[in-house]
Amino acid sequence: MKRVFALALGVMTAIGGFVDVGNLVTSGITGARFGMSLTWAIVVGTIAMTLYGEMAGRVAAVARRPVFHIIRERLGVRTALVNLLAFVLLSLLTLAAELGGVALVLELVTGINYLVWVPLIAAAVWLIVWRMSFSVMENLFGVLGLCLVVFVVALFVLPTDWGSLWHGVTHPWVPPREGHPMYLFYAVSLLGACLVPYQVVFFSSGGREEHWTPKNLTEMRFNCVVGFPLGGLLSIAIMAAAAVVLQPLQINVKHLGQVALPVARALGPVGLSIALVGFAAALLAAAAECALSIGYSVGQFFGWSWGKDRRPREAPRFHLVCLVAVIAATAFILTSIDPIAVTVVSVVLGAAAVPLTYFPVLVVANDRDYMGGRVNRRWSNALATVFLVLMVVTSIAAIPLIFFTKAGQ
Amino acid sequence: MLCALLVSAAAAGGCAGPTVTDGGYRAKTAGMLGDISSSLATAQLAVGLDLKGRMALALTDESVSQAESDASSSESSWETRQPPSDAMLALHDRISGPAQDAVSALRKLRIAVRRGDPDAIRTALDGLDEPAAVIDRLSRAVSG
Amino acid sequence: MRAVELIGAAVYDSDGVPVGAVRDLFFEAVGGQVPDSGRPAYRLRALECGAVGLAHRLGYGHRSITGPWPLTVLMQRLVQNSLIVGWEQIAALGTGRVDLAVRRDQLRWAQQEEL
Amino acid sequence: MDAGKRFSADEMLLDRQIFDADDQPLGKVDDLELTLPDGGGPPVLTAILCGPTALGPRIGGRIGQWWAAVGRRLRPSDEPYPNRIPLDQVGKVDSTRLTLTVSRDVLDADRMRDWTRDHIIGRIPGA
Repeated sequence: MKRVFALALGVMTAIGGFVDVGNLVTSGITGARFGMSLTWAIVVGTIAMTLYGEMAGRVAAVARRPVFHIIRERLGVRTALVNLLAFVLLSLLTLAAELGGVALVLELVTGINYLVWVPLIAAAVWLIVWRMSFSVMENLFGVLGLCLVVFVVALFVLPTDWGSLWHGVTHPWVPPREGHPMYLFYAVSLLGACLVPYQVVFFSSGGREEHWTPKNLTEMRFNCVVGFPLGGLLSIAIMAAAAVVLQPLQINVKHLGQVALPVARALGPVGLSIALVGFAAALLAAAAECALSIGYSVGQFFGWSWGKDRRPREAPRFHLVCLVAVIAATAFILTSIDPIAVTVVSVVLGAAAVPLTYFPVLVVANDRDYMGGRVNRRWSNALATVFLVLMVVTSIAAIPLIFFTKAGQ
Repeated sequence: MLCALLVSAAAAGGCAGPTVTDGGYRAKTAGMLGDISSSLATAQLAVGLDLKGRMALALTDESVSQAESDASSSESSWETRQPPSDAMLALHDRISGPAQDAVSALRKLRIAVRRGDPDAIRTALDGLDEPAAVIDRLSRAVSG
Repeated sequence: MRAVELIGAAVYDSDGVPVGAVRDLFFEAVGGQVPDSGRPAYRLRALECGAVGLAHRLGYGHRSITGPWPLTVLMQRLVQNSLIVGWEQIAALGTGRVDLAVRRDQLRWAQQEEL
Repeated sequence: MDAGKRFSADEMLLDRQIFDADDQPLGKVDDLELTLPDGGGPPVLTAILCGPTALGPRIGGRIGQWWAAVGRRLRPSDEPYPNRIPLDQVGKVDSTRLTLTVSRDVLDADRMRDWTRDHIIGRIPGA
């Protein structure tokens, strides 16, 4: 019974951890603008995330190496440093988006301008990093993040035409007023929202924080293979809710509140409140994970002691990096730049940076000196190679697409 | 650095660059009309749900004020553009009035929602129907 | 002497023909101790020189990497083109430059070398 | 140091995580020190070098110089030579980890950590 409970908890945290501000925003925007015709991008992104998440988790458990140890060992100092800088800048942008996202949710709850909330939320995120134990953080927010399941419930209450939704999934088409570049831009944004680099760094470093050994492999795989796809399903549900309610009204999603309107229509005040709790929990957890991932990556690159299972005195530089990251992201979002625009740009840039983090993981997952007999199987290598090629293509296309579509406007 | 640059480029993207051709101006106009009609629809949906008791917290208030500010900023940034030809000047004159009407209808709705008087809200909500229909017609004329 | 002075240094043979850059250092436990060396003492036996560093860094030179398929072929081809320079084949060590006492074709290929 | 009969720098040493005798992390192998023996013959590996003053030159360029300068400031009397851990204090080395035979507290090898702890993090309540 205890084991079943642990497994269930793990899956729930994987679901809650998968969904962040990138998924909420991109699913809402694309559902309203493109209906279900971009579902394939979430499916592809989720499969790739599951595959590479499992690899990173396996490397963390068997070789006891978190991602940035591997990156430095296998890419050498200079390439790894470039990689680290790209990762840190990108994660700062993501952190800023998550902080801004929580603040926007609180504005929806209280009616008080989000900029007032930003410093308070930043303080809360830092306190989570500073004091809260790793497992409490993961489990509490993971379970609260599950409130987002109201989107699935809403779909069953709404007059959903399942046949036409399914038709949209299986017959992807480009709406005539959008054009192909716009379609591709949002496809990349959905891929980027599923394949966020910080999530792999967090997942593998979290594995080290919880002292995984090869004994934990089954549990870890179960979390990946069940949790991540369910998280992807949640993203699809958010997209579908927008497609059912917002698309017929030709609403162009620019605010988080619009993403929640379908739930209000289906389930009224209670459902809406649950959805907003889900938003806040998922984004707050993502913000803390993002701040931690910045500390993890820098600490692992330099070989410092890092992690939440050490007292701050024992890992001073790790905590300093986390603190500075939170302050920098807060300052950035306080310039009153639109957090939704920051989110969209951050997921697309994230898609551009994905191969940097994922490629070394793939190589090491094939290295018998690290992994012994637990190297990748042939089929998972075949699949991983296909996705790697796709990620490289996406990565090359991402930045031109940002400029060409003016970041999707 | 690069990230910050890209973000600011993206944020500025909406209002950057002079429009030189008729086609460009037409596209900008269609975009502005699309923004206004999306704002009108959002406000209608949110307030309609509110009147049925399906909204909670500050969501109605926020949705309506965001709709108004989106519509008004999109309209005013469109107004700052110089129409490139006489034909486009005529287009501008045909659209400018209805677009401003839509923005002011949204403003009335926002004020009514702030005051919280159900009758005033209902009247202001009905007041969106007319501009919504006009914007919809113009939008189709411009893109078609 | 520090490893950073060797790794990345350009290597030229006795005729001044470029051989590549130093990618890796091979050590062997032989010979007497010196202060701090501990027991056994490890001596620099050879340098590995190649044109492309990436394949080495990733570990396709000596480690047992089993995949993924197209990459293994590509990387092993890159690694095969590297040469082994024995310490006794070095004529002079300069800043960022290693001059050899032998011609390029007298060097051994890396794939014939067992570690 | 015990690393078998033969090994390569890339495969076992450079950029590996260093753990002390109590299993605490103590930086990376940022560089290696080789000494030419008096009697001639090939250089002998005598120490692993770690910390900013060792890493800076490997990064190279301005960033490397700056990082090395940060490290120098934290060294006693601006000593430019990096922290060295003599090879006789290194225990088992394999391709996954490098373990020292002494505790990191004995080595005084990580002044940057101590400085951050004493001047910043230690002053925040709850540290």
